[in-house]
Amino acid sequence: MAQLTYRAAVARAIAQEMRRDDSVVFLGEDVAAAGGVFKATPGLLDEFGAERVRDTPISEQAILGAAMGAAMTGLRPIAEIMFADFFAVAWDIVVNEIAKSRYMTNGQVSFPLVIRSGNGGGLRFGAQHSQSVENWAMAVPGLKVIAPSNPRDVIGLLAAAVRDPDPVLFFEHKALYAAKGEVPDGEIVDELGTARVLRRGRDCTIAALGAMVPRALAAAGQLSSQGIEATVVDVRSLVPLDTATILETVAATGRLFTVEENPRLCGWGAELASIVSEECFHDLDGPIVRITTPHVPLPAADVLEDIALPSVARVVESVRTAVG
Amino acid sequence: MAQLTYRAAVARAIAQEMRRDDSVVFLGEDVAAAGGVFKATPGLLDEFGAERVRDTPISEQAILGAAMGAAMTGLRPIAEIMFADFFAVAWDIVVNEIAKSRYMTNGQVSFPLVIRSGNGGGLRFGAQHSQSVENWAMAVPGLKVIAPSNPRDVIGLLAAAVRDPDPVLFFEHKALYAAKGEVPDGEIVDELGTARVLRRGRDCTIAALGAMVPRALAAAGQLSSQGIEATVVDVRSLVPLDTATILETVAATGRLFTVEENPRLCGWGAELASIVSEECFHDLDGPIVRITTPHVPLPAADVLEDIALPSVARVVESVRTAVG
Amino acid sequence: MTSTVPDLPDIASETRMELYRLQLEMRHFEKRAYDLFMQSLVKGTSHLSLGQEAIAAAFGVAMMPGDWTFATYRGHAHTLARGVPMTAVLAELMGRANGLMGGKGGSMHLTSVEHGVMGSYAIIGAHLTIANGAAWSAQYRRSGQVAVCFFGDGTTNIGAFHEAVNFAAVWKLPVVFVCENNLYMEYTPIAAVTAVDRPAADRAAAYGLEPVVVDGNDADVMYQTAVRAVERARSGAGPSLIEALTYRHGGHSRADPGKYRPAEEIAAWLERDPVPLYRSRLLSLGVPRAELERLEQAVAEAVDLATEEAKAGPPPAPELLMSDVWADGGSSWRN
Amino acid sequence: MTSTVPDLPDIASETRMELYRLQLEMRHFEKRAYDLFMQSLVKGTSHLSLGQEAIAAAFGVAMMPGDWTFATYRGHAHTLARGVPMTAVLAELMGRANGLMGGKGGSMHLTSVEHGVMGSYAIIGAHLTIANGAAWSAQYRRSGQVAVCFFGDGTTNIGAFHEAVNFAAVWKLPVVFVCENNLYMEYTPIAAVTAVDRPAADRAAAYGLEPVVVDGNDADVMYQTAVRAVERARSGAGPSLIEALTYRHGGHSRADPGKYRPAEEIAAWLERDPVPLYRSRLLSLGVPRAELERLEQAVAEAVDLATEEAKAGPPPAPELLMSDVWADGGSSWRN
Ligand SMILES: Cc1ncc(C[n+]2csc(CCOP(=O)(O)OP(=O)(O)O)c2C)c(N)n1
Ligand SMILES: Cc1ncc(C[n+]2csc(CCOP(=O)(O)OP(=O)(O)O)c2C)c(N)n1
Ligand SMILES: [Mg+2]
Ligand SMILES: [Mg+2]
Repeated sequence: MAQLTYRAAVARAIAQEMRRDDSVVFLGEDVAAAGGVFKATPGLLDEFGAERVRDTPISEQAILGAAMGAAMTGLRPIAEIMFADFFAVAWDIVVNEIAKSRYMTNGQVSFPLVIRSGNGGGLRFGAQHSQSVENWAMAVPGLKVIAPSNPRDVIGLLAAAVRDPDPVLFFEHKALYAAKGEVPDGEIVDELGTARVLRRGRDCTIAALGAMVPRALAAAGQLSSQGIEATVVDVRSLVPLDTATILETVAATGRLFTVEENPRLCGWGAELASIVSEECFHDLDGPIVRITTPHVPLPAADVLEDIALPSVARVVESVRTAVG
Repeated sequence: MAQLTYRAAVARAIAQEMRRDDSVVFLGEDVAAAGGVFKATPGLLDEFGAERVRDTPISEQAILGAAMGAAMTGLRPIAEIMFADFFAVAWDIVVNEIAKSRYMTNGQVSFPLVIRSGNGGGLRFGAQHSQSVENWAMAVPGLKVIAPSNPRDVIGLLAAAVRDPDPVLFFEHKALYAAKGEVPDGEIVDELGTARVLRRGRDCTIAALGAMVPRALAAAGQLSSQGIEATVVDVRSLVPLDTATILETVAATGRLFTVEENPRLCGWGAELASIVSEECFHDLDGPIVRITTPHVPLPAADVLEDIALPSVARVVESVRTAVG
Repeated sequence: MTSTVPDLPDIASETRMELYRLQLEMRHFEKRAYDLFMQSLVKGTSHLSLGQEAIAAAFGVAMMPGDWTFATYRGHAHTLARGVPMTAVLAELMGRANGLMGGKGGSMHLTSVEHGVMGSYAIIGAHLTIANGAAWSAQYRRSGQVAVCFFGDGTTNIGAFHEAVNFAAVWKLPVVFVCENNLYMEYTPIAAVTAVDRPAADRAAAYGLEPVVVDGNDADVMYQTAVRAVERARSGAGPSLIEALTYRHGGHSRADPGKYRPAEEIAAWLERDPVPLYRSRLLSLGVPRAELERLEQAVAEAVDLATEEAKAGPPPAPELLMSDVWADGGSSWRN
Repeated sequence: MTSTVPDLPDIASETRMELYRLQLEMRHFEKRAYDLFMQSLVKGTSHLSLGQEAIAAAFGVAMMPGDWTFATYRGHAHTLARGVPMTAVLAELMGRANGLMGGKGGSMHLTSVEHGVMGSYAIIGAHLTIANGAAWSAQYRRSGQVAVCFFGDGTTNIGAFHEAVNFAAVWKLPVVFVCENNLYMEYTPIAAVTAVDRPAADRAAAYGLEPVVVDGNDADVMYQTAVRAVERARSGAGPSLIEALTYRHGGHSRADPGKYRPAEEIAAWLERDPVPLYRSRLLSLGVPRAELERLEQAVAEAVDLATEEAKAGPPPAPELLMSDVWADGGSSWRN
């Protein structure tokens, strides 16, 4: 057991998988010699060499196309898209090619690849470097979508993603890179498609993702001291979605709150709300409440960004108003 | 009053606006000399000349970038993205630049531009030429999103989009291009952000978009003969969303069904369901049911595509099971 | 256009016969596809290679088993070139269960991994980057495989083209980029939208590559060009970018009668139709007319047979709709 | 590197003084931005032009009112070059209400339409296509305006670069593309990821353009190059693609100490620091040292004053969060 940062967990996960399997290769901008602009991948070039850990030009389409072509011909590439906002410059490769090609070919080709990316806001980077775009990916059939909230999950879920035979978009949260957590020694492999119940409470379920998980937990702590007991679910995996765990908790509490960093419309919270309102309708004791960033681009100034993203106070307030 | 096809309505709308305003220009691949691959824009080059109606290289980023730059410096461009699936190759320009730049600049720049595109399936074009991607756009703050279901709305809403000071993504449905409808003579200008109630019935609300609107109407007809009276709403405008009209009908009927062509997860149906389940919770008599294409890429074969997209029969069946 | 005099050792006569056979097969196949379209048996859209057969045929012969083809929506010929059975391709066009992909992909996405056909891609540009990935895999595994990627003149103006060719050059990947310059994107002449005369060759230097312009309607020239480029890739010398000049006889796709093209232009290119041109070449090289006629007859019959077999296929089973999104064979996105 | 001997009529002495003044302002400003960063008064990130000032200054002087600048995240200098007040820029970096965009954009998105600064763009490549649009608008309206678009060496490898330059050439747009080749993308040497030596100039021919490589650290050379390109655009002769060789003195962004660069390389380029270089030039041309010192003093004081004014700004009002998504000033997506 050791204290590890979220960013160090990334490098450890990649190293764990590269040691195990020669077909795992890693490419991206500034990831090799420089160890990544978020310093999440130092040491990999030294350990695995320039054939397996490769710096690329600023050519996101070429990066993801290379990952795709390599995956369909026997490798298991991990590609980095530096900031998740940059998925937009290579979205075609992701949604039209990687996501659809197994289906279109009637299963002739496999895409065991991972695209990891720095997602989310809170660092005052402004509208083009702060987006949470996991919902873009969730809306497209053929992509698995993962977003870990802590160092241990980074390792376990990234390892599982690398071993998965399907394409996985792995959303690391930029604001969590410096966060520390306890991580067991030795190999860690988790399971995609599993949510984690972090806390049980009878009054409501709060489902959160990525950097919103610590906020949801903090909110649950405060609510508890005000007499409201919340179940907190770390969704972790948007596709596959662990509906069983989530529906079970909602059936028990009768209330659902989602805490989403993505802008309001058509996020995973909406999907969850729709599933629950269709399938748990009679278990619900009150409206489902989505706590989201408003439907605006993100501002750069700290004071504005802080009121944009769901805060602990906003979660507490929303739950108390609805449940209290 | 004349019978007009949906495709002819496109050309009429553009001509109407170009006659009125010299700053309206039009660009895209094969749109000028050839009149568009869907034959939706013939005659415009002849009438307005090669300075205003321009063929471009296969360079979607350059097309949309040009539209953006022109819009911020005094023109009102209409750009065509031939198939909506191709938005993916220029998604950065749409979501990171066009959608955010007014906000980031604190309102210094305006983007009075329209991007029109052939959206949707049913023509056996396979997974890369059949997608309904209006939900991709809806998920991004800063874009207005329109999808007309008939020739009259094509004219009225496209004219309104051209006159609107904000960027509008205008999703024409490929399977409707040949559809005919009555269209009044003279100038037609409609209003963005308005849904249309096409039929009133006490038992449920069916909300549909684009090519699903005629199907929803046909289903309502069949349901009526089985004693179930449905209100049918043509959503028309996803952003701005006419929640007032929709919520009003759901309050009256107590049941909501959405009929979506996009794949299941995180579509506009999920957004609507979430809004209704949050804001109309106590008006609801039963679960909200989303009728969607399953969360798979679209197959090419006719028999498969036909069972993929929501059909009249599926709508009838879903409503009857839930309400009947 | 470079000379049609081959500057490599002469081509073996069996190789020439195979080049002719493939061109014939493509020619008959594409005409049949067109007819079936007219009978509404092929749905959706389809993009024929009529007039461009020499290019795909040449690479089909020059490539080795294990090499990879990356094609476009205009990919029937390139698929057949690798030995994929006509029945499966026709059936795919017709959306039948016996189609190459069970009807799920359609005309624009022909794929047969077994034959090294790693897909046909319908969104301009993407597959150049994907071909790089396969080439990277070959390079990393030292497998000696080569990826060949076909695309059109219009494709040279999209961003992915630029990213892919630079990337391939920097990584010295074993990939061959083949631009079939048929003078038009869909309906727009390439010259109207391109800053240089030779959309591929005039860009080669931007990636440190040699400009290569060849007569795409001469199967011998194409074959020798293909051999050289494939060999270069296999030897580790890196990518090539080839511009093959050619012409499509019909419109861009089913929907297009191709009326935007001057009659003289069409006439001039029909004069240079690769199939009769190659037939004359073979005759002049002494191949007996009867041998050619036997081959022509055999190919025509094979296409007829394939048509009947394809037509006999049932529609795909409804279960296919929900299959093979994931490697487990299913499509479930939830538990 | 081309000769530093100007081949245009000599530069007027007031012009030279303005070139110097702008470079000084940029130099002092960027150093101050760095200090404020270190004091955590500038949040987020920022990318400085220290060492690259001659390029932005030259265009600032060569451009006319009404011309448009399109800059990158490394855009402080290019913004100041058009006369945007330092206070507003510094305040924007600090996220204050008196910032150029009220704090909503931040360091990477500086925009001042009033000064022709049509935005700073933080995702590589996009703004080349957007600059085309402005140029198209000028061409269509026959306004005589010119768009100038700045970007780095690394940007030449992304798809949008290729699409934009081809598009501009085909449409003969009044746009000037200025590649500031500072030898690195973020931390990776450009040579490691680019198939040609000159990432912009060696690609010019791919768009039918002349290769132009200039000493980006010599403000006179840059100025004359800028005048020529801007004039060419204004006259209707179409776009230019300029590669200006330069070097950034610091790391890529705040987070980067720039350790990946060889000490000798840094030393050699510090020898060629454009600001002292230009000072020597002015002295050798007979400008009195006292005049330069007065100017230097004035600029230093102006930066101090701007810093104080910027710091005095309040934080943005919370209402700004929900404003100006739409032209009506609001952000409502529903009725
Ligand atoms: C990104 C993208 N834009 C537009 C299209 C529509 N489209 C299909 S084929 C084609 C023309 C391609 O021209 P070229 O590369 O010359 O190939 P050819 O069809 O002539 O073989 C276009 C524009 C597309 N499929 N993808
Ligand atoms: C599409 C995209 N990919 C990656 C980045 C991250 N990034 C920001 S600046 C930069 C380097 C750009 O290099 P260059 O064009 O040489 O400009 P310079 O920073 O040297 O001025 C990179 C890779 C980005 N902003 N956008
Ligand atoms: Mg072509
Ligand atoms: Mg650089």
